[in-house]
Amino acid sequence: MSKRHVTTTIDGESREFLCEDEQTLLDVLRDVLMKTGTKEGCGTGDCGACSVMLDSRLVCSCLMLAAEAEGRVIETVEGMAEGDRLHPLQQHFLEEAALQCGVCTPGFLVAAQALLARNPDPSEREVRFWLAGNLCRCTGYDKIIRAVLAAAAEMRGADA
Amino acid sequence: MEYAAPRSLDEAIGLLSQVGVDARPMAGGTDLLVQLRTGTRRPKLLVDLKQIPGLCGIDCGSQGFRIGAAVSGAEIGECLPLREAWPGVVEATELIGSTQIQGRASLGGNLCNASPAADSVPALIAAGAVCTVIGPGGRREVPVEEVVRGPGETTLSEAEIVVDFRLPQPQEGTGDAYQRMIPRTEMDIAIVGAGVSLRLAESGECLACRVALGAVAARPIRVDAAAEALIDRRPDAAALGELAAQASAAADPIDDKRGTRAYRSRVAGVLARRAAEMALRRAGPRRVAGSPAS
Amino acid sequence: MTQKTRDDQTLKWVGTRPIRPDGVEKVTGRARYGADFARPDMLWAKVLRSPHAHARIRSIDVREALALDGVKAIVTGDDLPEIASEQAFVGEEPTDYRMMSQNVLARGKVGYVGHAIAAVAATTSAVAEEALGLIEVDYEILPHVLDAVSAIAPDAPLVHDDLCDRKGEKKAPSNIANEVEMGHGDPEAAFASADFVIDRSFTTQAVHQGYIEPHACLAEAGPDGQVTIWCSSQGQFMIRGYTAKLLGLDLAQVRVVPAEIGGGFGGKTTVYLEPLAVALSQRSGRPVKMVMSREEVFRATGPASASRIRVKIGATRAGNFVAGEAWLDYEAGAFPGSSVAAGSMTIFAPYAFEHARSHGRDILVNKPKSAAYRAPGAPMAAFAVESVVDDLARQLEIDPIDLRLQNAAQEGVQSSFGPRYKRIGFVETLEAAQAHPHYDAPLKANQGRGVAAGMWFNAGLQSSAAVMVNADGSISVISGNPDIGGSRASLAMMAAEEFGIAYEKVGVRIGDTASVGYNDVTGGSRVTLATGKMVVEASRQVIAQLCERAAKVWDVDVERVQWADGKATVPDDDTIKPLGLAEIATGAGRTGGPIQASASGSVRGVGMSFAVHLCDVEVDPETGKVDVIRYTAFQDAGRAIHPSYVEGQIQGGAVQGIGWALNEAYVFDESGRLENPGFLDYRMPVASDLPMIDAVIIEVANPDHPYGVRGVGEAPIVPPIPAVANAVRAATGVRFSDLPLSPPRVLDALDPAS
Amino acid sequence: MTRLPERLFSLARVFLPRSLAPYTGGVLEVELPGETIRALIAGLEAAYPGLAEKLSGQLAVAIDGDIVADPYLEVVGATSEVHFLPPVGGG
Repeated sequence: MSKRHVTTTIDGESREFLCEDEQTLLDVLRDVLMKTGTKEGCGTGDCGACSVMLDSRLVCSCLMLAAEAEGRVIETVEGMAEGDRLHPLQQHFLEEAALQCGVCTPGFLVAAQALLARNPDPSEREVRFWLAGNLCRCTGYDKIIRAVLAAAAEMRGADA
Repeated sequence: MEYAAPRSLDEAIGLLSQVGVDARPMAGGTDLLVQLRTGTRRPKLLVDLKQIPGLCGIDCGSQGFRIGAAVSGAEIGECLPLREAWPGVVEATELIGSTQIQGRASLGGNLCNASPAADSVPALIAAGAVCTVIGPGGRREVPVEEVVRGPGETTLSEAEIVVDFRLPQPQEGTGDAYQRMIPRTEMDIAIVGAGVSLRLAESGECLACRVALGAVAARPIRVDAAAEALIDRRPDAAALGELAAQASAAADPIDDKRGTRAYRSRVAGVLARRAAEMALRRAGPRRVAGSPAS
Repeated sequence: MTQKTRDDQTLKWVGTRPIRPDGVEKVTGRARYGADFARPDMLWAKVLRSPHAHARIRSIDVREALALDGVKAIVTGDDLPEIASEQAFVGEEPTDYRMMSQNVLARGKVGYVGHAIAAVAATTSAVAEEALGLIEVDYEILPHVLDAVSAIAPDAPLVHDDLCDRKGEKKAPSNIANEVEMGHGDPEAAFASADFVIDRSFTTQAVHQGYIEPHACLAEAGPDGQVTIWCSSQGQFMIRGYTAKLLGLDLAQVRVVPAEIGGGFGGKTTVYLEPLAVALSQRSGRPVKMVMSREEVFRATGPASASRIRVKIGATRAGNFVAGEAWLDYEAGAFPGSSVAAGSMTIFAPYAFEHARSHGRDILVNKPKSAAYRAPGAPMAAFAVESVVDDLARQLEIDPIDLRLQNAAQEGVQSSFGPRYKRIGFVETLEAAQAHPHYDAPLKANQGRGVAAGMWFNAGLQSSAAVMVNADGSISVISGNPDIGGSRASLAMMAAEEFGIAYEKVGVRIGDTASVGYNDVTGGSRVTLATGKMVVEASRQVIAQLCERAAKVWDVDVERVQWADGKATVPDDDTIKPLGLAEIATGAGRTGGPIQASASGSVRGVGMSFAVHLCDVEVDPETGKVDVIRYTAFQDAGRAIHPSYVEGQIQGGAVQGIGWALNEAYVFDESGRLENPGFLDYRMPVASDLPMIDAVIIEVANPDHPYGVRGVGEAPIVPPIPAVANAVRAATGVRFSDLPLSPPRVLDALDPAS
Repeated sequence: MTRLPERLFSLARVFLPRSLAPYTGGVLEVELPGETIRALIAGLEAAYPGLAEKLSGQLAVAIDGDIVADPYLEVVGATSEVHFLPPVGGG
């Protein structure tokens, strides 16, 4: 069977790719488009390392076929910074030492960005439950939660 | 495996009929793609239902609610009128997986995946939800509790699709709730789930009650004996105790990696009681429109 | 929160919290991990794994698989060289190269469900997967044994019929692969003089390290025999050494390029895929990429051992520990080498015993070969001993921290594993916990507080580092240890401190095996400590050279030159203008050429780190669910170079321990098949399960390190299990002796009648 | 007159792993002359033939409380306490 042609927008660029029908969006991002910033931790939607935004909705790219991306807008961690300027979440992850090995970080950043877009002033509890689908084995989450709360505060300040 | 994204119900049913057992309808795909990866299902054709207008969107009317079977949990959670009317259903739906899963997972998929532990199903059964099923043989209305036959198996015929779910506008004095037991706070499959919907009279007497349990039998079950412990009574501690005992007695679970038979039976009663208590708080004293659900 | 015990006004960087050098790459998705590499014309390889726990392989027929379009090479056990028995040192878990080779690819017999049997390289991963289904393996199924108790029964099936011990000696056939015994005095006699003796047994289940990044590698074997491997691991030199050994290659033929590592916790201190990828690349002539699925990670890579531990402690009425004795049985898995020796060493280590003895046994079962996991062997031992200490405190009606203080190990005390302690900070750590507001905070109904202690060694081992002065005065440091949790930052800070320059002027790179001297693995809490020591040493050599160059420029005696604040000066002559690093570097060509130094050594002077944790839980009496509601972890870090990453180690270790205590466990069915090989049912803690983890750093300097560092990575996983269990005991009145403290187990214990 | 090195009169106290008791007739503590671990092992071998090979599997020693991996040539102080230990690595 010949491959499927998909037209989509990824991190602000229109992208076309060829894929097999059974390939997930994650497979295509990493192995076809070589956008390896999005990580695979489990392939079954249990770790959140592959989190991306699909038409402004947070999803696991491992639980979505690449074919479903036709005509959709996808945002990954690779599009978060504006040129050299890090997103406040990225900056606070660094300042709070919210990453150790860093492999879960792309997923956490995308998920946290989705949270702050929806709720600019989340409580600690809201952050914890929103991010429950992102596993981190290094940090015990403490510094991640602090980084998200600090970024939220900064972003609220910037908006004011 | 091939993927198809039909734009109409007719087209979808046509594809499903044509390919037969090797075709599989897909809504959010959050269970199905895992099954593909682990090899537990190997369909030749995946029929994506999310492009079909009839399976999308939520309609809120004076007669009640129509929830498209492919609507994501996140959209359901954002529908304030639905949350106001049926907080238990919405909360149960929101318990399906992570925020990421919520971006995709649907009521149709949660039901038709036919897991005994599906979170939304006991809540929907308790709320009296009915689904619209359309297939080559036409259209029929099926109460949610009649859809699941056993683990991974439904009563739907070949090429039949669950199109939407219908819930009435709740009558005055109605409250519903869903409680589940998982070892963590998130990301687990329910060891036990309990949905309760009930209606109180002005006097405080319970006029109607439906209780449903998940993960304690081969499929989600409605437990009328537990409901009857409250109906036509004041829902006092004794009545709630009876409800719990009946729920435990009705449970017929298995031992597995997630929990033991004894544990599930016992906790089924605890959760049914807790769900009933929450439903009671929501039902009365009469809620003021717009007040936040507890 | 940091409690400084030393006041060092002169330090500019040590103790501060700069942003890690590799940070931007890691928050933008640009950092490359094990699975992020690709080469033109690359093949994908997959592994066929045993469906049986124990079986003889009669034959493997790969003909049909090889004939499949797109399949380029297949290897089975027959294709790897036969390896002589020779001891290998794998993290905490001593093993043998012959066994390691058999674990990488089965020969003749499979020992567990998931054991690798063959590997296929094909043009796509889908074709490789399809080819696995075409390989025919003829098995003779053998009876299997799944737990330590059955394994040592007289009629137990033998996991190895040709068991060799570590020195390659033939032993009488049994599943006991090794025995250790240590201690001093005569506990048996001493128990008679105790007023109270508690004797209790505990069990724990196998748990996985749970790193988020699955094992992955890319290997390319050239026609000239040169091999390059890109992979993530806890040591590029370890990967090179083991791969070369298992394939019969010269070390110089193999270059391993370290990827960023997505977590290891001890689990990436051995090889699984790399020898297979190289063998497939040699056969196909093309680069070969391999990535494990999460299911494969659970089924086939090392968990920490399941254990059975009996602990007996005798104390006087006044609360003095008289004697302690412990019996530890750890499941090694299908090959020898559990962490039982370390468990036996650490079990009584926090306390001063006149009479102490521990007996450890390494027991073979038909499960995956166990691997090192953060403070290997110690957490389960601590669960046992700290539970008993907690019970003693209750029985004696002594505050549990007072009881520990009364018996705490300190400088000069003979440890239960042999040597006398040098300066350690256990007493200070206990005192900090006792003084903390958490210790006296009120509790509500169904809540309880637990306290527990633990210790872990630091490993010194072998380290190398190179330090180079660049023409613009910036400094490049090359380390040979993968940065698993911020060690680039701590190495850069120590170098900046030595040179007296800005932290940002120091670049740290992790070198491949051809660009820096040999380093043992990133493990044993050793990188900041041991490799840091080499960075300091190399920096000091470079500074000596800088002073010499300045002396040449000035034409003064080098003895008169001093280095301070990034400049060479002549303190006794203020007419000589100081020369900055950049000035000396720019003119280096004139004064003798490039300025650089490297340092290598077997690092001595390692410290030990002690930790004390306070845990509050709330138990739901109707469901048995335990929630951790407050947690404070105290640890002696010697000196926290970068306190944020020290806190991070403490917090992460605490949470891994909490997961181990509450829900994590391998669940096997009767056939030996793991029933929960995924994150869904393995149940590691998620963000909403936890409170903030308050980390309190105590600094009792390690006198043998230039900055007083003690390795901190591992000790924090030692106390959490007993801290949780003691808190549950306080909340419920029930002493739990078996892990995990899952809701069904807890509810059953609270009300067994139901 | 040549002064004898002080070392000739001093002995290291060597503690053996309990598992080696069968090879030493139950002796677990030995006082021996020797400036390095190698010399101590040679002394042990002389007293208990076969013991050197047993000790080669012990990869670590503690010399006065300082744990050293692969210590064969490590220098032993005049009155050092030397413990043979199982190897300690870590995760």
